[in-house]
Amino acid sequence: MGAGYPQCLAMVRGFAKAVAANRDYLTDLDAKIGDADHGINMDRGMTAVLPKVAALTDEDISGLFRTVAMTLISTVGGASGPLYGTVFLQLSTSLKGEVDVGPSEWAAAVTAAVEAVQSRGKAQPGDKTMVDALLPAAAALRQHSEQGSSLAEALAAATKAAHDGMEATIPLVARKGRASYLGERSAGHQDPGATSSWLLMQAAEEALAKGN
Amino acid sequence: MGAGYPQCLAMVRGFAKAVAANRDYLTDLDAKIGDADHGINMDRGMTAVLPKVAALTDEDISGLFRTVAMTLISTVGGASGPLYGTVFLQLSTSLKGEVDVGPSEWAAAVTAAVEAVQSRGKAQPGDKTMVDALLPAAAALRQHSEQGSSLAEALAAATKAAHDGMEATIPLVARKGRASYLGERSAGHQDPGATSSWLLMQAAEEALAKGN
Amino acid sequence: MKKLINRAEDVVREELEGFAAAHSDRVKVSLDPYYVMRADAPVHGKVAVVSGGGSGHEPMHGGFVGMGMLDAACPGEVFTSPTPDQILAATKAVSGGAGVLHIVKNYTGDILNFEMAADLAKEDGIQVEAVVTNDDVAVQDSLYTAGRRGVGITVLAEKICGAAAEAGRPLAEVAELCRKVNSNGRSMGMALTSCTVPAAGKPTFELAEDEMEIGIGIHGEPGRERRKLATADEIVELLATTVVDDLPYRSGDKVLAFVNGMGGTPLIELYVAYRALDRFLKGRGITIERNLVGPYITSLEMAGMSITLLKLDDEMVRLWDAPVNTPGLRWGV
Amino acid sequence: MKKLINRAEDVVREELEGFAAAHSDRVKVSLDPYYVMRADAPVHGKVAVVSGGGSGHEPMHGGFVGMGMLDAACPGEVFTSPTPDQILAATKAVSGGAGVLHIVKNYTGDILNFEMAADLAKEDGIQVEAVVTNDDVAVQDSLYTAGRRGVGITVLAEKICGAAAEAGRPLAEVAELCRKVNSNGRSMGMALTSCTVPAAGKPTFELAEDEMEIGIGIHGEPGRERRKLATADEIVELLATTVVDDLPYRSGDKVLAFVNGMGGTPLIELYVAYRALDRFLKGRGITIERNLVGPYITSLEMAGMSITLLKLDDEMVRLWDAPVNTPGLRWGV
Ligand SMILES: Nc1ncnc2c1ncn2[C@@H]1O[C@H](COP(=O)(O)OP(=O)(O)O)[C@@H](O)[C@H]1O
Ligand SMILES: Nc1ncnc2c1ncn2[C@@H]1O[C@H](COP(=O)(O)OP(=O)(O)O)[C@@H](O)[C@H]1O
Ligand SMILES: [Mg+2]
Ligand SMILES: [Mg+2]
Ligand SMILES: [Mg+2]
Ligand SMILES: [Mg+2]
Repeated sequence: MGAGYPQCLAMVRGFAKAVAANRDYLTDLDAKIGDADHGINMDRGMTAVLPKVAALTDEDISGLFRTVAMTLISTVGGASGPLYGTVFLQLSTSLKGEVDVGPSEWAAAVTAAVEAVQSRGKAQPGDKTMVDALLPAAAALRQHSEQGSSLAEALAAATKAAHDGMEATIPLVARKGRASYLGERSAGHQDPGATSSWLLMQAAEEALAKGN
Repeated sequence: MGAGYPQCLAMVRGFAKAVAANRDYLTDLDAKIGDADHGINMDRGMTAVLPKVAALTDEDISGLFRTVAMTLISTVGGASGPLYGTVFLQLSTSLKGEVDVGPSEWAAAVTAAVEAVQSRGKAQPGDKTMVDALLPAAAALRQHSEQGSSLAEALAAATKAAHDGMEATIPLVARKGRASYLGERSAGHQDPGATSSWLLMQAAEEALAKGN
Repeated sequence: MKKLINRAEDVVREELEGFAAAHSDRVKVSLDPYYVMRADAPVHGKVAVVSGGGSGHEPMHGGFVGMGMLDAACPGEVFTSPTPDQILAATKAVSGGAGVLHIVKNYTGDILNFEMAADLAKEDGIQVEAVVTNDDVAVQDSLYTAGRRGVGITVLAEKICGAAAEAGRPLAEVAELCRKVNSNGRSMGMALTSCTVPAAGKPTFELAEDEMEIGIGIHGEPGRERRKLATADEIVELLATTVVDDLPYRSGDKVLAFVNGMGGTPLIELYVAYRALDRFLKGRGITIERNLVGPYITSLEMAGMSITLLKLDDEMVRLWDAPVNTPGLRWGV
Repeated sequence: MKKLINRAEDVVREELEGFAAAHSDRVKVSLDPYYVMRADAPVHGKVAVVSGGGSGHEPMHGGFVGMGMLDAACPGEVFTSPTPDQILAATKAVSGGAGVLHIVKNYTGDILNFEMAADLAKEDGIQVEAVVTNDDVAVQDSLYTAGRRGVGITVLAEKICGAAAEAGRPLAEVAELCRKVNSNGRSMGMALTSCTVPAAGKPTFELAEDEMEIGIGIHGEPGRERRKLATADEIVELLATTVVDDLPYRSGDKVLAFVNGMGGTPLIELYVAYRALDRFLKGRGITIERNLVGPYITSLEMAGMSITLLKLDDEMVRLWDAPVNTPGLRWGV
């Protein structure tokens, strides 16, 4: 048994909570190599998401993620608004009609989401962006789904992979986004977007695993 | 025997030196109750005076003080420019044709100078201005000249009176000049213009007394 | 001290040289002595309007020289009134035979230096009238003090009187108009941070992170009182109440509302303040007919703002709207 | 944090409300979603010019809305690009049937949001062309990065393209002109102090009393390098050399020289810098045909400046001189 609508809703709420709790942390990371707003941006967006998803009546996973996407796109701005909007829009598309999200559906959806982010933002792995957390997470999900792991195992591996990917951004020189303007000076700092992407994977783990 | 041209020139130079040495002190006093420029203003003026008086060829005391006056008027600006200009212009007028300045000449000249300052600036004693240093100095000079004191004695008394007058400005509430805008908040601070006037009296004592 | 300058003693001269280089289409700059004048001065048969004061308040006054506003401006050293020879030279240079109006802010130094210059100009046969602006309600006005300071109203008086002079009005009328503008204007300012006089090298005063100075002057002179930091709405209410109650401005009055930045405050904050002022005045039944928002009479890099209100009549509105072409204010041409 | 604001989260809305109250003669402001447009928009048959970006750079962009410049501007949150729905709503509101030009500064967020909006507008049958400005030579341009940032040239492009649109030129020409302006423009900036994003509540970076940041962005992004404080002449020489050598600008070239204040730097310092730039360019045989000195693309209360040069041809000069009537730039009308 995979995750249903309540678990997906809990994941969205959990991500909002994690972003709020880490608002200053994400902003401080962005101050180092960006413009000191990533936590503020994400928190504004996820705070706007909460009443929107609370108002949803039909328990449709795809519709839920579409609402998150549209709300992020119209409230976040910056680079992360369209990019996280793209993540959730792709989750919505991939999970159309889905009521029970198992390891393989989630692996496929996250894989498609990170591909959509790459096609929009043109970031390659190693460019020091959210892609560096999302790509390894998607790979871990695919691997565990192929191995036949449980959803809980797959989600835990994805969080760990996102975390490692996030930490691996520290030595990188940014080649996309605002941090790329810094050139060599961007090395030595953790990417804020990769950090929020890790929080997203963690929220997925905590909420979706409960569906098992 | 009173003071001659060399002593008057030395007094001007001594005043320039004292102002330069006390530039920051006078400016700090002005920062407290004014606009933080009195030392800068006076130093700019007296620095401009030095080459002007060095270039004078005929040893005329009145001409010397007139040159000081015109230079201060055209370089100092602010309240102190016209007021110190007035002081030296009146010294020049009072000492017209004078070659040997004794106690009575100096007493009369300083008295006329402070009267001219009052007529230009409308300050009464106790208004917390340079008048509070100059008026007692003039009174001391007159008293000693009437008593028949030596020039040295008269000048020393004038410096002392100016110093007491200067210190007496501390508790006063300013009623003229920029400090008056402060109202009660001007009390507790020494007036910068009274302080530079004390320096002037001190420069006179040190230089003119040598003429005896 | 962090400033984009070279040597402190060269700031005024270098600023004037930069200003001259940037605006030679509209102004001429004399460096000895310092003054700025209209490129087409003297305008024969026109009253010339001359102002001046310490530097550090840019764009005032040099930035207001040009068609429809000032004929000349005399910049002193930073925060130090100009000297009589500057004012005399400027007065002579722009005198077009119809007399010269001196607009003088009420500071002892400005008054004394302009007085001396006017005396000398009169000796040279130039008719001079001086009008003193004194709109700052932060300062108690009293017979026994130097009175109120001249601040924001000076900008408005220069615009309105400049337009009147441009329209060919005689000296007595332009001077009378200047007195009318001044007596219908009131201002009050505040500071979040101090300014630093370049030659002094350190801040004129110290304010804690949670303090502000209410009733600040434009030279970093201490204000009426030091207070705990408040919101923009509270600050505007405090300043505007004092200003409105002083004249007083009454329900039904039409005003020009001028929200001025002190030099270090960005426009975004001035509009937040303007919003508060707009609401405040609506609440009092006072109509904003015209407005001006921006840094026009500054205090070096001080952060803070001031509010000036001018009660308008139709003539003032017409003259305010008249064309003006200066580096600091321009419209209609 | 010392600012004239109420709550940090209300700054943009309140600024827009103040702006609307102050300039209702020339602009209309939508608060949901946020955008500023010309009071007379849509102008039928005219190409509409739309820009936008994070707030905190005032007067850019909202202050440049009006006859002869922008038809609409979309302000995001402070330093955060606007969202597609704002841009779409503004684009629709000002579309006069002749197409819409989006002028977009080169930041990932701006590009992505404007792209999404353009896609949606095209679905609605509106012809949209987007031109990206990227004039900041502080940043290495490379195929493998986000490229150079868009800064000061954006202001000049908005003026020149706004004039071309006003003159009735078709979308393709106005867009081509915008690309030409951008490719003939180069900029570089520096900061003496940091700015503080209201919602962050503390300075974005820390600079010691004797340090400056060279190559700063307009969002407080760290620059190319941190250096010991230098004189205005040295700073201008450093910035101008990098700018001039990049295009390069050559002896005989005619330029528009734009000395921009970052928000906390007073005009007196900008003129000291302009003087240095004027001398520097003379030394290189480059003629300043037009200039702009003041805070036009700011970074909240940051102290600092930037230099932008635009190599001019006769067409650009004519369009620069054409009448413009916006709260932030006005002449000829
Ligand atoms: N082209 C891109 N592709 C993927 N992620 C990107 C790209 N550009 C930026 N990002 C991500 O966005 C994050 C910054 O988001 P945020 O600070 O909210 O936006 P902005 O940079 O507009 O201020 C970066 O840390 C990075 O992870
Ligand atoms: N009306 C006046 N009469 C006499 N002295 C005055 C008067 N006004 C000001 N002063 C003196 O001038 C001093 C200030 O000089 P200064 O700082 O150089 O000029 P400003 O006040 O224009 O900045 C005061 O400390 C005071 O002693
Ligand atoms: Mg950011
Ligand atoms: Mg002083
Ligand atoms: Mg002074
Ligand atoms: Mg941002």
